[in-house]
Amino acid sequence: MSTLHTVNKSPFVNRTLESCLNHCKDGDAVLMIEDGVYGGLGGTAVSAIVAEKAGSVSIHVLTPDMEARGLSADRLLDGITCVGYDGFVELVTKHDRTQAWL
Amino acid sequence: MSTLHTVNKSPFVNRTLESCLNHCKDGDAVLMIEDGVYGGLGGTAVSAIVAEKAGSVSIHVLTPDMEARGLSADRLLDGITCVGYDGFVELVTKHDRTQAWL
Amino acid sequence: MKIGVVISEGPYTHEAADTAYNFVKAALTAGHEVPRVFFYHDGVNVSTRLSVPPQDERHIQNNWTDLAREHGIDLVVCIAAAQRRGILDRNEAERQGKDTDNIAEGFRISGLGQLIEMGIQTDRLVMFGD
Amino acid sequence: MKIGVVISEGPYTHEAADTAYNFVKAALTAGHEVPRVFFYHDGVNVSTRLSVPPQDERHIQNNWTDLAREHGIDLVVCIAAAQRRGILDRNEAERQGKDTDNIAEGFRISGLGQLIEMGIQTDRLVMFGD
Amino acid sequence: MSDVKKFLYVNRKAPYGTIYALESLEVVLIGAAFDQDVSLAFLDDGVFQLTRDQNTDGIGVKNFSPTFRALGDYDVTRLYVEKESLDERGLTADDLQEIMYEDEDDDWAEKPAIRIVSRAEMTDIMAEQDVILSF
Amino acid sequence: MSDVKKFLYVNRKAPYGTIYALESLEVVLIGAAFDQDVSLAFLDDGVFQLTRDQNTDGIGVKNFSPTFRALGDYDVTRLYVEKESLDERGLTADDLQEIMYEDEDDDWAEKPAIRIVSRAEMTDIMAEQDVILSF
Repeated sequence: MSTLHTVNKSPFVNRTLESCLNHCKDGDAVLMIEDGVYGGLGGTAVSAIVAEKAGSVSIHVLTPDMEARGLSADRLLDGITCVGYDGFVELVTKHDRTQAWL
Repeated sequence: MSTLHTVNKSPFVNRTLESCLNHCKDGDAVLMIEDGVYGGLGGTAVSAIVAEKAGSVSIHVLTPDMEARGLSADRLLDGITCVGYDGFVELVTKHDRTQAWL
Repeated sequence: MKIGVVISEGPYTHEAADTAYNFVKAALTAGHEVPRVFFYHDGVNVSTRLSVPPQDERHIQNNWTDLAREHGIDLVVCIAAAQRRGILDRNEAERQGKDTDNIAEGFRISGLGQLIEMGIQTDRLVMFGD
Repeated sequence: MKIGVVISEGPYTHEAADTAYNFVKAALTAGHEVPRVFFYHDGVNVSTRLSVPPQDERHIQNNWTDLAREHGIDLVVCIAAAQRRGILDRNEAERQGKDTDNIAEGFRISGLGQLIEMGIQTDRLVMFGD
Repeated sequence: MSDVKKFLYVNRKAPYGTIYALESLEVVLIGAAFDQDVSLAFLDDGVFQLTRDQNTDGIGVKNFSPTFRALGDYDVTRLYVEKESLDERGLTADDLQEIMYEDEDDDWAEKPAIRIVSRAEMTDIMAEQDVILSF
Repeated sequence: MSDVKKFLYVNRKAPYGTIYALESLEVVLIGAAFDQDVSLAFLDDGVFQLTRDQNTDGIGVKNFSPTFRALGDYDVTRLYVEKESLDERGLTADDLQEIMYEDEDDDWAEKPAIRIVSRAEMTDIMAEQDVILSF
């Protein structure tokens, strides 16, 4: 049994990503969408807290939201996976529930 | 010449109060309104950054928003002033411009 | 799988209605069923037929109306949230003594029970909001 | 003093329209002038006449309509923001081929120039939003 | 799967500044009629929804906090409140309203509906649910 | 007071997730007709509005970032970008679009409109304004 968590807020402004990561269990997945994709960037003020969790939790970013914001995949932290809307659907079905961190 | 800054977001979720305080000049005023009033509380995870600024900048909270949220004035940090909507208007007219930290 | 979707923010103002739209299309393409989309909070504003976005922007309400028609999706707008925000169908307009309604084709106004029912009857619930 | 006011969020959803209302009343009581309130972003949704909040809640649109009538406040709704969100007056509805309008008494739809003009002509500008 | 699903309402936002807290409560009240297994979670700024002595006369907005005390009548008897969220905000359990319910399995004894839990416990509660509604 | 006021548009939000960035730009374009002294400030997540290579095809939303490059034609020639905000986000000036304008006071020489400033400088710029519009 595992959960897909979605985060749609920028971690530089809003502490929601932090709260989400604090409530993940091993084997859960986090998908960053909309302004949440900034949370996947390397070399930022919040990269460390994401990198720390990236081992026990699988972390994904939504590619179309990355591209809209001019961010290429090579800016992402190691271990983060890019998915499209089809991958989003797969994550939803693969995990037992989805929790939106609104 | 001085500025009235208004902040309407909870500092526990959103870093806007922090950004506002980082852009205040000596003699400016900060008014916490709506969910921003939580920023005036003592003994919290963000009290220190507010207390540090409370000398050079005058800090106010909007009483009706405090009361709505069940917060009494004795929970506020030292040096913070309570004002009503009339005091809000006075702050607006007394300072040369108002900057809303939306 | 049956996937239920909730949209909690208004069109254009927030990306939620766009992300949900792209998600639902992908779910349908993958062979899943999306029996219902529930519009709550400012999400109810997606359902107005009076929206006139600039020609070079997407038409969010039309997109939903078309998708629902094509795939038989039940687009439910919460009545309590809709009343506060000025979204009415003909029945509601008459009942409230208003001179007009403004809901678009393909959307229907109903109660919050439809949200709970969707939670019970679907395999997954996905929320889009702020 | 002349104080201009901007409201950037929708009614009920966000406290902005309430805070602005209480602020404007206090400004008028203190003898200041509030020549115009400009509604932008989701703030345009304050102006719908179709809102039907529960009996025991405040009626935000009515409050603004009444205050504006009493004090001669110019309530201006941004046309570009209004079009996206489905707020129309009769002229706009006809021009866009829509079967109805939904704007309330006391509000008028106009361009963003009215916001800039307000900034130029008032002594202070106060924004309420999210 | 049984006919009864576990529903969790997650409340993370402060009251009055935005409508989410009020409209969340409206879902809880309607949802109570569906005989599901319902819990409420309050974390982050959501804990502010439960403070005592809310008085909204000054802002002209309806005070909905008394409604929480009626939840017991709707058989909503579990309100989980995260301790770490209280601590960060300088709050203790004493700052929250008293919300009681009558336990039908214990001869209708009056019991507190609010249960203060740790972040780790909250994480476990979330992971046990079938449906999570976020406000 | 002179007839010309100093207007500052403060942009603190990321593009596309919400509409504020786009609707801010719409005000700037209209406001340009009023012959005021106009500057734009980008700080906090607002700096993300100016990134290069934005491509919104995948989300189905209009890409408005090319409009920034047209600001020079509207005599909007000062876009202040806060260095600390870039740093926190792992960005440098090279990650931002090139936005040029022709300086009429310098024989129409092409110059960059984006000026990277420190937080202290941004604070000073804000304190010099007559009207501050926040988005």
